[in-house]
Amino acid sequence: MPLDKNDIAKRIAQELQDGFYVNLGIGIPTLVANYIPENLEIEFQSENGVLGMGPFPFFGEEDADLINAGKQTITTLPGASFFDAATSFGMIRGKHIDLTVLGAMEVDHSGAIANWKIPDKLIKGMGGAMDLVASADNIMVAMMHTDQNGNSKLKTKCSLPLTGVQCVNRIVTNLAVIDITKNGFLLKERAPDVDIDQIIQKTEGNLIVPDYVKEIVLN
Amino acid sequence: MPLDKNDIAKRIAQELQDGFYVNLGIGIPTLVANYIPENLEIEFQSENGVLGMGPFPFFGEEDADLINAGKQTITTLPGASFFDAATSFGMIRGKHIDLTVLGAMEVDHSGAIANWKIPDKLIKGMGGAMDLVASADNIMVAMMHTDQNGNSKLKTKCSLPLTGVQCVNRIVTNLAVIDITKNGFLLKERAPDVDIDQIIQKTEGNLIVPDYVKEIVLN
Amino acid sequence: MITKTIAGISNALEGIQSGMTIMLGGFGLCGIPENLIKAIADSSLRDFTCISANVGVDNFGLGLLFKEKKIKTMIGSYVGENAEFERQMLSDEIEVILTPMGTLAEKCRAAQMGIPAFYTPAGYGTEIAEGKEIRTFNSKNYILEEAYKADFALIKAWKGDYAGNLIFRGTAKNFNSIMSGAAKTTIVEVEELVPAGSLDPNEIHTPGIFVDRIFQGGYYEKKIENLTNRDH
Amino acid sequence: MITKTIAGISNALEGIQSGMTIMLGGFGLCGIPENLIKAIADSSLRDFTCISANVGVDNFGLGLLFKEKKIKTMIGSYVGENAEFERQMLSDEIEVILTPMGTLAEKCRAAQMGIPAFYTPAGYGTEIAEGKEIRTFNSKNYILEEAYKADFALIKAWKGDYAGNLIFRGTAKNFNSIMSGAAKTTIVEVEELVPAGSLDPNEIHTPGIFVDRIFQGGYYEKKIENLTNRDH
Repeated sequence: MPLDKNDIAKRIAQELQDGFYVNLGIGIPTLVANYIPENLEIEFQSENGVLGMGPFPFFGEEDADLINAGKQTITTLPGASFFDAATSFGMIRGKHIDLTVLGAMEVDHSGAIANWKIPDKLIKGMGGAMDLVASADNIMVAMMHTDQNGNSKLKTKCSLPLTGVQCVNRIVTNLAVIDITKNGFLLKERAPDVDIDQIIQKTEGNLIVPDYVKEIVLN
Repeated sequence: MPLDKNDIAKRIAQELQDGFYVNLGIGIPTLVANYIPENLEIEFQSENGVLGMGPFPFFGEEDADLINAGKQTITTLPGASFFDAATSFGMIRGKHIDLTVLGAMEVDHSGAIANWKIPDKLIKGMGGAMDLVASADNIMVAMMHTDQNGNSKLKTKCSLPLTGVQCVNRIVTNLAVIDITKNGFLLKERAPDVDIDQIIQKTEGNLIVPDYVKEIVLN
Repeated sequence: MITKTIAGISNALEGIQSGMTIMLGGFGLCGIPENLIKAIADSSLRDFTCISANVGVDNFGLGLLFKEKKIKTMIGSYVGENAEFERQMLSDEIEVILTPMGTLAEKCRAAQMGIPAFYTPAGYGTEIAEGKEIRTFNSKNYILEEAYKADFALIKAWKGDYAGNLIFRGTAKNFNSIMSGAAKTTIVEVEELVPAGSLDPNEIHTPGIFVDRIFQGGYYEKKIENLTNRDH
Repeated sequence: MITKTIAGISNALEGIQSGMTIMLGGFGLCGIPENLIKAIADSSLRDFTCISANVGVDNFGLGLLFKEKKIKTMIGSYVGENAEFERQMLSDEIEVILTPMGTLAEKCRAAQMGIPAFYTPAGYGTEIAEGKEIRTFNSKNYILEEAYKADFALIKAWKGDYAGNLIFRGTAKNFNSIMSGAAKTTIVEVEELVPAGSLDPNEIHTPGIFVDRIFQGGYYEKKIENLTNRDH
């Protein structure tokens, strides 16, 4: 059974390590915050200028001066801090963030990612995504394996305008966990009961399939 | 009669304008703070990270966390702020400081200044002086006209390692007020009762002397 | 102490002319100079080049300037929340220059701090890098980016004093502190204006030297763009 | 919350090895990491490259490291207050690299913020510019300067919390805030260490993400280098 969006977030959450500072992009990545393993010390950064984000506020407790990069109202946890955008992106550029999770329109063999523009159709802007992917050592993509038309979002070569090159390390989709290697995509894990042939069929480009591919285990 | 050091500071203080942010170097420049014309709003910056410096503290009121760039204990005035050294030099580099007053070992025809090093003899370091002279539009030098051996500190060309080039606008010495022009030194004012011939004789290089040279007036 | 106070919004816009380049602090609707934006929207001024991270929503924030067609060129980073802006962009009524948000932030900070140019990795290998110098430091590729040049910066702070010292609140600091002093003239509106000496010099986020004019805004709506609550 | 506290000075120096490059916050004797400096002076470690604005005085601050001949290369800006340092410099016992102070500050900040290099006007036309790239922006000449690379940063703050958030006091902020996170590992000593949540997130000068280890210093002398009073 393929993963749903919350399952993808749960699987990504398994990548968290104690003491990680994490930046979560808009969409599926945001859900990762709901599945932090207990006993791990994790802090979430938002690039508009906050470290130590907590859950959304209860109704009536929202504050117009407290938002995340998705413009959602937030709260902060003990140990939080506020700062300007230059400092915020300094944290990102200076590799102080341990894990960045982003959504994507396309990811390719070389680790390039496209997630900010569809020429003549959709121009939302790159926001902080270009800074994040160019800077962080540990970039993970959380996305559906295929687009609405069933086409693979994993590509031999991205067709859309790029957000960054040689940056993605790992992709978690509804079907699989796939690493970027110098020989292309490497299948690491498959969703429970999802057939490897189905993954191969829905993946454009070279997918390296080891002899044994473990099943994704969700808690 | 030539000016003394306090007189030089008094003359420099006449250059202050309402609303000026001022950075004063070590030595004679520091004395300028004692002669601010009444009714002028002036703020003093020190490059170690304070704006709005006040007078030295009374005995017993000094604070080890409150010093100026000369490591002297200071106080602050209402409206003061503290900041890090990158911000402090950002103020300087970003031309937010309206007037910089520095001491000098040598100043030459082209507006070059040397004030940080005598090879094999004295190496104190440039501190903030290179940032100040390279950045500010309005650089004034306060110094004695000649060195301890009676040699002119105004030069055709600086012989000591430079602090900056084409930066000094005006020099106030114990003998005269001299501007830097593209043709060399221009005598603007002479100390009371000091003979123009004496100034010419004690100044190396081309000193342009207008028909009328007014006398420095101190309050 | 150097006083930066002005009487209010009526004097605030002095010197702003059509066609100028204007930086605006804020992120979406958070920490935006509401009163200054409204005053410009109501004025006869037009054809601005605006530098701002986002573009507001249809009827608030920078959106008011798009609605009144005040903006000729928009330099920003994320523009996904404003239908009127999108319409003007797709119909080529406005020129849009998109910049990675961290690069935008650093270009403001560079202008403020007198750094003419710097290298950043953001956008290497993408269309953002086209026509720009690429350079390798420690085996990594970077793009040369230059400081912005702007005529006015419009800033919103929480508290300010007569000397122009500013304190921001929460995530409303965002681009406000780094745009202060990044333009030839910086105009700040605050929710609360206090006498100099009322603020602890240790708690000041932006020293008054980066500010040219300061006034207390008449009214703050402080709209929320994306209200998100959790269940009890 | 991510905890950065360590038991104390005994654990603080873990990983520091002879020959490493170390940044030290402080300006003269103001805001220096007293306890860390003493611990290094008392250790068997040596041959450091030190990056610091000043060099302390003969018997305090960085002076303690010169006295114990711990420093092989000194990267600094103003070195005029330390006779032992001057003796070692003039007799070529140590290598000294002098840098304009604003450039030194910005090179720290660049390392902290992931900017590999930037342009600055300081030192153009002087021996500081020798061998460096010169470039003209808007008819003014600038020098290319690169970010520092350091192994450890030794920092002193006034207050800190368990999450590593720092607050400085007065002019003791100086190079401390911009060296935090500018080295591979940042060690901070504070006068007062408080639980996370005790500090107002709006008043934090340096977020804990820039800090790796934090502890409360055992004792602070806070010597004054140049006591200057006025008459009553």
